[in-house]
Amino acid sequence: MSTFVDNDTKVVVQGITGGEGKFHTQQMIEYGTNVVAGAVPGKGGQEVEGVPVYDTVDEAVKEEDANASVVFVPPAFAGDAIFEALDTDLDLVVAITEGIPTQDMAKVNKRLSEVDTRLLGPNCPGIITPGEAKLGILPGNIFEAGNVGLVSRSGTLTYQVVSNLTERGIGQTTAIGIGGDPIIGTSFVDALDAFENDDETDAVVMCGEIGGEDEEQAARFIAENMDTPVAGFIAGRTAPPGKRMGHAGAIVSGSGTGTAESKVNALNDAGVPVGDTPEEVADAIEDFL
Amino acid sequence: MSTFVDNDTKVVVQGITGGEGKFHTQQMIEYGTNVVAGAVPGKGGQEVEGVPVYDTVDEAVKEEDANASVVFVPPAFAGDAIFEALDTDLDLVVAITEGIPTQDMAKVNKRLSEVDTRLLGPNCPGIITPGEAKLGILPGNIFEAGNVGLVSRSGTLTYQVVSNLTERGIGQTTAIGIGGDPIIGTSFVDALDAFENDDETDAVVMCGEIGGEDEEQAARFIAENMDTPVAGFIAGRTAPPGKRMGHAGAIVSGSGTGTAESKVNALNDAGVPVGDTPEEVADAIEDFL
Amino acid sequence: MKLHEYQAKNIFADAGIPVPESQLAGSVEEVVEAVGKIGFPAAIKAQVHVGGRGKAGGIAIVSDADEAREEADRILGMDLKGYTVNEVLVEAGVDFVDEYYVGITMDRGAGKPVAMVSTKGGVNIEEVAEEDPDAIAQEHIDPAFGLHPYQARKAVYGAGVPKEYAREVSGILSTLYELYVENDAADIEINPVMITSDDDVIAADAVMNIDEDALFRQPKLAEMEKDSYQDDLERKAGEYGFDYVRLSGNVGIIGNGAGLVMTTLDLVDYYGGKPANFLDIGGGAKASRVANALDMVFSDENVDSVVFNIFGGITRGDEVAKGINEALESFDEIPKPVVVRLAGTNAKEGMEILNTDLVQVEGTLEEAVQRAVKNASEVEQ
Amino acid sequence: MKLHEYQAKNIFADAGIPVPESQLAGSVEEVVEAVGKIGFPAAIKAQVHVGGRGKAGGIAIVSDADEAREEADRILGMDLKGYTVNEVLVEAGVDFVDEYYVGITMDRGAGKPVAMVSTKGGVNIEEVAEEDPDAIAQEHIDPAFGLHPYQARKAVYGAGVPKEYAREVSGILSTLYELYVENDAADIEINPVMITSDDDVIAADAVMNIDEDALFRQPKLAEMEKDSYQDDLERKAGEYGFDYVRLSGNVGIIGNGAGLVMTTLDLVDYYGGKPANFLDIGGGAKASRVANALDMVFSDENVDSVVFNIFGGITRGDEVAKGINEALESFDEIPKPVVVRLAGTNAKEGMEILNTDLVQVEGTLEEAVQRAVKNASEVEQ
Repeated sequence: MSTFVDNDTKVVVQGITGGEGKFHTQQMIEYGTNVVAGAVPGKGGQEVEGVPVYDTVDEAVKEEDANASVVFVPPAFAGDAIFEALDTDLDLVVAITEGIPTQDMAKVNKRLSEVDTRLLGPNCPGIITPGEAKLGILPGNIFEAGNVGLVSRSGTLTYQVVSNLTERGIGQTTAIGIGGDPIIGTSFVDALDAFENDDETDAVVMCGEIGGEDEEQAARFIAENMDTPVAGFIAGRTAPPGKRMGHAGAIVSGSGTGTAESKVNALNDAGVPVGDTPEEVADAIEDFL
Repeated sequence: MSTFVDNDTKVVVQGITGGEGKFHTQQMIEYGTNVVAGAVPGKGGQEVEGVPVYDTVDEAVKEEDANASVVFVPPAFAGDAIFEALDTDLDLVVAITEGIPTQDMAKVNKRLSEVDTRLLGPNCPGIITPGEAKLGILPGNIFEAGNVGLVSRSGTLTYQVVSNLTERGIGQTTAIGIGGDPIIGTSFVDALDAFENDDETDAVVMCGEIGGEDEEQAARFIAENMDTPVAGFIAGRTAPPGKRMGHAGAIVSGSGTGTAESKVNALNDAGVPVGDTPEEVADAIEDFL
Repeated sequence: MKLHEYQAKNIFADAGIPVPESQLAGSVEEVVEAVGKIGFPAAIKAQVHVGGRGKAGGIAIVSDADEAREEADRILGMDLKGYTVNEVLVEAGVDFVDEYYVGITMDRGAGKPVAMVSTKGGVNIEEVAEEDPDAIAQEHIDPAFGLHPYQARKAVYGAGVPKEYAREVSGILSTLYELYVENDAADIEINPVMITSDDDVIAADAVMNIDEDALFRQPKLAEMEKDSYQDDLERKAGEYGFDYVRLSGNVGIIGNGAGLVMTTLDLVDYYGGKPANFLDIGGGAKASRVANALDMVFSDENVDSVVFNIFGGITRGDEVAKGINEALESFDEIPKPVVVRLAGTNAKEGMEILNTDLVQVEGTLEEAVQRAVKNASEVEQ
Repeated sequence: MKLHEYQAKNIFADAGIPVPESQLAGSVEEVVEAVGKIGFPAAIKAQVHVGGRGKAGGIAIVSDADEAREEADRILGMDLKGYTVNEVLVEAGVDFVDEYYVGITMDRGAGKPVAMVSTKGGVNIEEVAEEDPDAIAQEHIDPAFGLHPYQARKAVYGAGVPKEYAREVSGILSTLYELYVENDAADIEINPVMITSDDDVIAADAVMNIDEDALFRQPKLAEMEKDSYQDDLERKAGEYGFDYVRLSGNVGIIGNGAGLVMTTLDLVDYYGGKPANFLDIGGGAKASRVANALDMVFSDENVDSVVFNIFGGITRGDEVAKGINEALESFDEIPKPVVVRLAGTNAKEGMEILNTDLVQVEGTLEEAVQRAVKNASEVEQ
């Protein structure tokens, strides 16, 4: 079993005619993802990488029967693009865009509570089920099918940890980038819950970082609800308070909430080993298997 | 059984310190209604008709355990007052206020879809279960307990029809004013459904009027779902198109929707006799019983 | 409350929606001056609250000054479906290749606004809705979020607006929704949006109806209300704060509560009479208000007979009786026969106060209406 | 992005929130001139992005011109927690009887803004939150509807604000929310709202942080961004468009992706070094961007050693290698030793291009960091 995406996922790419959209559409198709349509206002009727483009997501979904979208739309228009996707009854929307204003995302978050669609991101590298499908910008070649689930707030850190695993011959069921923004659709808990319910996932890597309290919530969830073993990593131990460390969500508040220490402690208390280096995370996973 | 309100209903009056609020609080208490609190910003700590006043509905509900509110707040602030009531988990909110801007009510309508509270009105005379409780401005003395349910978009027309019934010795289970505005909380269908499920209601009077398509929907509902007999009345047969006949909702559109003819036909088609005069409505009900 | 085309266009133009160059004119000379500035062809459009002005002769296209003078003379002062034309909008003629419809209204059933776009503009949109509903793309608007840009695009593409105009038309639709909210509009529409031969997109007409219940927070629009009355009686009703609608019959009707007043009108008709008006004095009316209502109805020269129907809830019968007495006692002779029916709160006290020398009293609604109808028919003979 | 107190107060005042009379001053003479206008007592407040300015000596209350001159001379140019004070706000002293807190921030966990009111103002609100959380009334805001007036009242009454000030304080809270939305604020607060001895309600301080991701649609605020940098390096990073944070160590760090760069910092610390900065070149960086990053880090005089850690996803190893070569080949002598680790997309191609005469190459993240830490410690010795 795979989580959220598989061979049957039919993808519409929002912003397919832009540089990034075009490049990653080609990469996704090459990986084997079933990209069925693109959606860009005013570009309906064109083709990109052999994929038909429509003016609206609605049309793309109706004509090509898509059930997921990937959003490569620039930040100023991405909130609207996500709203558009959420209006079409898709199963999954993956928002790659970085830099969407937080207040736009608060509105999206409200809308999410009214629909059944799952949102990944924004500001995330996407999701990959190795050998089946990838939705987003993850470099497919570093992944390998296997029995470890991975969920992360960061893109390149994910690649780092995955390569540490793959080099040891440890493959992945699904790797899920939940995004580095303060307000995101799918949380650690949602992803962990999915892995817990996936028979093929025998262990999980969770890569957190400073800011917010998602990792602390995840720790509680792991302690109370998970049998599948989890190993953790927390980035940002050396981050000073009040400074945004790249990700809009990676910030230790002036009052000292959102620290790496708090997250590491919470995970340790939940019985989750937290690596000091990516290698140590791979060690812990190897021990589990 | 009674519908929506009874002896156990505990009422908070929003706007209790205003002229209308004060007068009708006294009238409601005199009728036997369990008015437990008032809510007016800045007037917390006062008493009106022996009822304690709070600054917020939230406080009134928490302190006095109210489960219903009646809104006598002026139109400019009534939308906010309804939102406030809907935030406190009440069973019922009765909005008497006439003249609330329609766009305010569209927002309230959205909020209604998110909560479990029932709204009656706005621009309605309220609701009465004779002998038990009245919430609103209906003159209690013309009602009598009995076995006929009544639902109406208009206040004084309700009084007219009720007096036609009471004069013949026909009493009422509950009389529900749903309000004369274009956007209202409880519809004809909601009220008819409640009467259909009330064992003590043996017949129902439904007083509609021009504008909108609520009566047509009610006719379909009656045909498909009701065993309890219904008699109808439709006001506004002589209204010219495009003119607002007092009620904001009583308007036949320029394109000819919302006419009395359409409503009368729909009801007749559903087997509902529609009186040409209020007396004829009473005749029909008498025939049913 | 309806705005005039020129008022709506001013609001549109201020919001950045392109409209033709235009000038308001109240006399033939002003029209001639205006076309002199604007050039030819020009349109002369009657500013009255009537649909289908074109068919009714309220719009003329003129191609020189003489024609402008002639048409201005014809249109200014003309009677257009009961409205006298006092002002015309003189507007630059637009050479168009296509006409669309865009509008926003409240969908009562859904309890939310709906945006509509059609490429079948320039004709009665209600007819399009009936004959070819698919030609109108609709998007319901969540009033908490407002009209999302993607919805405006979806409606525009869904209606089949060609790509080269889609951005501008969807921009206009988004602006319309902003204006709809800012101005507490009940309806707002442009029919037609014209595509000119130069590929410009322009609002050739403008309709804006304002929610009367929101005028308290729309002071500028409330100012325009005085231009929106059809005649002096409507203006008077506005000043008195009555819900009033003038009709063409001869039985004047006064009552409390919209549903009951409508019912009274219906019964007048049912018993063979013709209602002259709808007049709701509202809840809890005091004596002075009652007197004002009688003044209103007596001022209507068509009225031959009056019926006063009150079922008191908040309204008290004694106050009503006092008001009737005051109003009628000021006359040497009662102008029109008045039938009174009082029921509900303090009806008994009212009946005791009422000066029955001046009015006819009936016990039921049906009897009161029948008597008033009879009175009217006797005057007619 | 933090606004200065005076910038936030200007925005507040424009929105109708009462603020003390004040004037910005950049020199002792300007301060003396300002107090001359404003009168005494007056406050002289350092305009730097630092909390707890008062305790740190950045605020003085002065009662005559001599004192003003003395304190202005002391504060202007002083170092306040690493920030140099270039400007002070000279403000009329407020004789207050009570101090409240009002603020709005984003509750990340709830995914919606939250409004907060407390009668324990004038002190660090985070401490209040910890010691006496009930003293802060909170109302979550549905971003689709905005802050309802009843919510503002509920927060104000819930916090125990006395009735006589409730209307004004809840009005201020509602205005704050409008400003929060209009300006794409991340946080907005007034601490304290002062109740003066004349019963006036006044915003004595003002904090406004802006969502940097929204600056594209806040041109006026984007203009203020240039005042918000701590030093020249931060300004340079802003111009280059890098996510950059300066730290106090000596190992310069460049990488791609926030999580991986943070991890690189953490590993420098883990292996006994001290990170000098966070610098994320972002995804898909071209050679010129890589060169700019090196320029940034070399410009930091504290840096003794550099580690370049790239895991290519969108970013291509060959582009990175080209950038490194270009930047380093322009030097006669490499200013600081640079360790490079390239993995992921086109890493192999990158390794082939990379001029290994100029850099040290390592195969893993851990090795690269250890080497850079070693380099730095060698320079130190």
